[in-house]
Amino acid sequence: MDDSARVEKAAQQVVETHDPRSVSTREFLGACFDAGLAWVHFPEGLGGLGVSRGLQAKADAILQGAGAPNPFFLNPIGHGMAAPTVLEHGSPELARELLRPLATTEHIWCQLFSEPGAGSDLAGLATSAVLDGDDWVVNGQKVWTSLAHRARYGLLLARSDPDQPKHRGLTYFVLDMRAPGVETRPLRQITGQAEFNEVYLNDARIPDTHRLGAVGNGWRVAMTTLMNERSAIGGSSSVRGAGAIADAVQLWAQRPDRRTPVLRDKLAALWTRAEAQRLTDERARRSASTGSPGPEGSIAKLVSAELNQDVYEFCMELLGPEATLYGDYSLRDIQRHEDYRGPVQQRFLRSRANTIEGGTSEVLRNILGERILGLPGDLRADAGKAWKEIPRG
Amino acid sequence: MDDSARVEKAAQQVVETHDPRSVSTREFLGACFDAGLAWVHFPEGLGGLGVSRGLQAKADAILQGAGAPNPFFLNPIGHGMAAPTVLEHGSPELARELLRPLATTEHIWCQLFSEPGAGSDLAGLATSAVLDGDDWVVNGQKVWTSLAHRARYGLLLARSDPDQPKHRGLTYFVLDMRAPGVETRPLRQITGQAEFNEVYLNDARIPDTHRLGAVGNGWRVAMTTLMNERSAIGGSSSVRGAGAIADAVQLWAQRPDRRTPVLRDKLAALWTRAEAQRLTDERARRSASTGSPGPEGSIAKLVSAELNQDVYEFCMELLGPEATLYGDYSLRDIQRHEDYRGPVQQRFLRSRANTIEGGTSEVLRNILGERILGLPGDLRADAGKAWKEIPRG
Amino acid sequence: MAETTGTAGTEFVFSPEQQDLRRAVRQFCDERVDEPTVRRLMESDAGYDPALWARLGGELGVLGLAVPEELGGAGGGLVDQAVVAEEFGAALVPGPVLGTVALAVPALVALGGDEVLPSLVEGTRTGALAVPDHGGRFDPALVSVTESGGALTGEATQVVDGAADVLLVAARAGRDLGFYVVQGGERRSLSTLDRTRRQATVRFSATPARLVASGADAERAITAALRVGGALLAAEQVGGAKRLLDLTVAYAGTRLQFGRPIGSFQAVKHRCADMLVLVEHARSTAYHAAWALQDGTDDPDLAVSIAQATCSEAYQRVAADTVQLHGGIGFTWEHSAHLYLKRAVTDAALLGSAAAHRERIAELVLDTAVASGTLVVATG
Amino acid sequence: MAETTGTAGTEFVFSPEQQDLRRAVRQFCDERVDEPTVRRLMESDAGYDPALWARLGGELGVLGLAVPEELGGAGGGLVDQAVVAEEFGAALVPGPVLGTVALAVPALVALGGDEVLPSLVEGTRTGALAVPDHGGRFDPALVSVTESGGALTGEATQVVDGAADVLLVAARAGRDLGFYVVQGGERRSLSTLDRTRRQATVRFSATPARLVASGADAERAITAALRVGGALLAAEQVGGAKRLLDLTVAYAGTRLQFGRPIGSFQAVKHRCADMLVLVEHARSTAYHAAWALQDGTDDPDLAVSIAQATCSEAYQRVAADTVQLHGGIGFTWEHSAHLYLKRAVTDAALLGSAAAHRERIAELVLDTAVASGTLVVATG
Repeated sequence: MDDSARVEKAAQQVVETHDPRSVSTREFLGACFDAGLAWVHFPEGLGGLGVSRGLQAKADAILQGAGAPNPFFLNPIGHGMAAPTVLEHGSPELARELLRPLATTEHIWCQLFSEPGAGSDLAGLATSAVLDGDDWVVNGQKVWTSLAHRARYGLLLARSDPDQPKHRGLTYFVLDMRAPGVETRPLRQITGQAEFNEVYLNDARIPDTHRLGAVGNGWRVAMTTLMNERSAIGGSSSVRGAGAIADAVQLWAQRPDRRTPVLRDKLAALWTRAEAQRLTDERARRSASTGSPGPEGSIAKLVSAELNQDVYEFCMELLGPEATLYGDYSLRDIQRHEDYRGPVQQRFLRSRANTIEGGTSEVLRNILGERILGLPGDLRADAGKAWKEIPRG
Repeated sequence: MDDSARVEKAAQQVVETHDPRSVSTREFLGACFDAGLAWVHFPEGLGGLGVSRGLQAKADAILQGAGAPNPFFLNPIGHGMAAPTVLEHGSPELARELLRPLATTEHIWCQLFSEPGAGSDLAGLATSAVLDGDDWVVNGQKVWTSLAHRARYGLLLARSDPDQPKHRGLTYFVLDMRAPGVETRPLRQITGQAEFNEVYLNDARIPDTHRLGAVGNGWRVAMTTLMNERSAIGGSSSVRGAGAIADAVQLWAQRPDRRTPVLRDKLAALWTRAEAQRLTDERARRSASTGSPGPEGSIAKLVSAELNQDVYEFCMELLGPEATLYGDYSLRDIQRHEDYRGPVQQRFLRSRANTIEGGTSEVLRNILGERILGLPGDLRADAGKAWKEIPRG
Repeated sequence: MAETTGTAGTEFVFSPEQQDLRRAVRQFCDERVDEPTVRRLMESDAGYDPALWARLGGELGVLGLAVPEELGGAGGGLVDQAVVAEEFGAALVPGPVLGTVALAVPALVALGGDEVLPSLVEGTRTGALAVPDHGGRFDPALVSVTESGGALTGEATQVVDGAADVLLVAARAGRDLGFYVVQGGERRSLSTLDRTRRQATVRFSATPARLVASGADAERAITAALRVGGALLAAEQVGGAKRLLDLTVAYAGTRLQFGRPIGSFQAVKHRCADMLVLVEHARSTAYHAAWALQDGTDDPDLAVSIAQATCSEAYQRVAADTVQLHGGIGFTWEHSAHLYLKRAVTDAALLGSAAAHRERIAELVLDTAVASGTLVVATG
Repeated sequence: MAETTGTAGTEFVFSPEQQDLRRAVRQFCDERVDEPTVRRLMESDAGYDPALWARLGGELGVLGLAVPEELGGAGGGLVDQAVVAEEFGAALVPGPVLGTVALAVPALVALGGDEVLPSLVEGTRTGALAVPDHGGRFDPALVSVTESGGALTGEATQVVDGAADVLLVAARAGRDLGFYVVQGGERRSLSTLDRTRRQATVRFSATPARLVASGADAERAITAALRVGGALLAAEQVGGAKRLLDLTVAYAGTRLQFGRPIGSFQAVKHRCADMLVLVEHARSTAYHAAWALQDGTDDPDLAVSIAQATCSEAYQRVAADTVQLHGGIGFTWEHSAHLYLKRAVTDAALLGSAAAHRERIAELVLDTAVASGTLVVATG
């Protein structure tokens, strides 16, 4: 039996024995994990079957065709970023301990990378980790932490050696978000909502067994996380006209009174750009699956962020004076998924963050220029300096 | 008699005694020079009356109202840039020798600054000047030299000391374009025309008396030239709807068959931007004349260059398939003024240089950011280094 | 509005009196309308502080600068009022700036005065204009409120500062247009994107009204008000955009990443340069409109449309760029950026979008352009 | 065109045969159509080298890759031909690429073949399509040439490659539309912006013509040809844009100013990044169109319009940026940049502008969109 048939058979067995429409999400996802369908390319016993990553789509099609929930939506950071990082850099014991409850969504995960003083310059972060016996003692402040208030574990990047150049003094940990000294506060954003959090770390202790990778090797571990983040964006489902552009087309359909030839041309241009990007994503996936990954994947984040903003600016222009109204600015936690993006005006405000979160457009253009086109790097003020000697502020 | 009345009276006398419609251009402009009306703010005897620069407009109105030619068009580099530089940095004898034939257009002038290896980085230029007795011996290659083939004199910036940091090893000369070792070749541009030249300098000799400013002080002298260049651009006449945008509006009027609502909105946006810039120029002039120069002047070059390109891109789009035709690519010298800008397609091609010549848009944005907004400079690879140690290519 | 303060004045050259006025307003705003105050008022029911408003009208006397003295104003020019609008825009002064100062007062001035005008100028009462516009221009066909027996019936939607004491209402009396002063009506306040600029929907049910003009007189006054409103709104947009530019430049000069100020990166520096161009263009067009309306030196519709088309786009772009260049912090509720972003979006949608004003410019400039036939197209 | 070369093929995945094809064409162009050759031919009367053209058709066999074998072609798919069009675009191969390969040959294939087809495929004769289009679509109302007694009369303007041996002409026979093969006609060659892509105006005066289709059949063949032409033109645009990106990146990485490569400045680097995005979008849409026409996997009109709207803008932008980032040298006749700039402008204006294709997209996507009513607008 070839790998494809193995995956297919496993998926069919799961849905036969665990009807996703009747068993609980956790039970169903546990069965998927045990059948090696959480991440088919993971080793057997750790949620996978040791087969090609490309076969995941086959499994997902069968599972979701039978009504299964998408685990990526339920535990995005855990499923998309923490799992591959734990697998690659954690001990086998740690992977065995953490992956199953992650896969079942019993444990939600969050990511503790950004700091008030370390945004684009992530490697300049200041949160300190000092070894004390078998524990690391952590102090600092993290920010832009989605799901921190619901998470059981956090992926933490901290500075273990301030005397090293900035990339070399970092160590990577799995932080128990319920540990003493971990305090989470909602961070209100311009929409009025609090989608993100600040996390304050005051002498929080992490057992050394929860370290991922070697001491001082945190940057390399973080790259695993970030590359999986980027591929998660580039790897999103690809239906023509879906996403933000669908909102604009729908609003266009709803508001014949507001249409003008100029707005019509503008919307057609936006739609075309969205389609060009969708096709580029599709092309990236196709060439990746045949083993020759092209530059297309890294473009997705840059384009989709700027396109989202342009789309919602268009919507606001289409709305005219109605764009000046708003629903409710009262601070709310975002719980119900259907409420998440809110009315058009809220989506417009939310889109302003798209070109900042997950890498600013400025940083992404540097990445495209340097890593894809091979252009020379910026002159650096911090090259080779010990982290503690680099000016910050 | 106040200064204004003095200027008015002098101008009226000139047009009474030298009817510009009957005497030769040289004779008329000579009379203007002698009457102190070439540059009213220059000293008496050197083409001026020693009065406020703002009064030039009054003189020009009377002279040109009587049919006088605009000397700036006839000898742009001489009149707008060489004259103030010679006055400020040359010896009185040199000024007396050079200014009158410059003013009469007997001597056309050109500017020898840019080199193939020194474009945006003008101060990095490599043309060498070595003192040999009372002469300087000059070797190198200059480029983008308008009017070199017709010019009697050139403003030359050359490197007299390669051991100094790049800004400090430059010296500034007046070069006799007919001297042995000065060879001018036309430089064909993408329009097919040769508006510019390359100038090759092979052991060309310049008497030390034709040096402007001290040895090693050439950069400061060049700043006088360049600031006068910029103010010549910013100080152009300001009539609503004039300039490139007039071409677009005229084409719009000529081609009702090609109009669409989308192009209509685009043209209205271009017209509005042109008008906003015209008003900004106007505002700069007004505040300059009251002694509080604002940031508005330096914006003109950046905006008008990009606007020109957008305007001619619009024209090409408006033309549709006709845009793919062209008149005549045969290499021609540009002589007749009326032919200079050619048909729309030629103007489109010519406009591509607008964002390069006289400072690229990239350099201009740096200038706006640093010199007007006070943002910090780029990190520099060449700071403090001897010129000869700076990598070039 | 032909009279001017001090020097008769070259366009774009502020008189010493105007410079003093700017300093006085700026100082007042710095001291009395700082950001904590703005945030407190923005969360309040009324959205502004009536006592503070009365000080602006009384003590400072800046709510009716272009109102002739005989009508209870300062007897200055529109440029004076534009200077104040710019400073109010920079500080995001909460209160009926647009409804009262930029629309109701100019409308009453255009009518030659009214008994309520002095109180609006003094800031003891507030006013708003309940008139439907189409892209910033009055369109009588859109008037749906009707008059009968000295009372109005119908609904005016999204009236800026519609909770005001005094409403100036366009209504239809049979086939005639009437312009009315109304104090009643049911006001339903709306939750606005910009909480420092309120709106209300007003419902009239046989609400008593006082006729102040009809027919062409009414239309003329409304048109004049919308023009002045457009010019003052443009000045406000300049004030907001300039404040954001200053904020962003200051941040870019001090925020360090990669061991250097982010403003030393060309990606940041060049975006700031583009913001500067936007602000300078906005300033030129806004003050040109104010000067042109004051001195009658340009087609008033064209001058206002140039200003509105330019300033609406500039302020929105600058506000968006401000959020971007501040990074994450610029996306937080605590940072100032969003207050201005919301004002920018609101201002752009009020009194005609940039696109609507470009259409007006096209009518005035392109539809009258005649082919002079000298531009050559190569034909191969 | 339902047959494909080698592997039935996932969209966007080139078969080994297609990769070989690309290498072979690129090598031929490098060796035989280098820039000095292009410049020499561009200055020549004919604008191309018939012997070289015959080698492309004969030895290399790349002028009729999507022509079924029984009609004298290679029996491949349109994607094969698109690969060749991309390489031709990268090298600016002079000759009737657009007229013959992208338009005339597909028209004859759509007709089920013709006696002149093999010679066009072999490169021993050249062809062109003398059919008026409106924004890239055939519009029978624009046909002005008339047929009478087996001969044509009238004028076809700006025919791309209009000096070709064989013209395929749309003409009106009474009230019917006819599609004709013509070898005569007076050809007036035009001075084109892009001297590597020639045009001519063709005048017929009772010129003998052979009818190959009429009515709906004629219209169908012409429409098919314009679609294929649009897809192949898009592939050509990709080739040119990609070549310019490579050129610019190489220059930015080696040209030193201020003691460092200009590509280390963000202003340059970020513009290169934007060029990359344009090129990648162009590539995706162009090959999607080719694959969709080949395999029938998408609405052909929509796929072609997406490609043309994207590629026309991308190539023009990339060409303009190439001049800019090269600075003065990029503005000289000696540098390659202008050759591509002129091709980019020309390609954008032929077979429908980007705006015309966006209008087509709007018809296909927006006019059919139905309000599903779930998107909420806050109403305050």
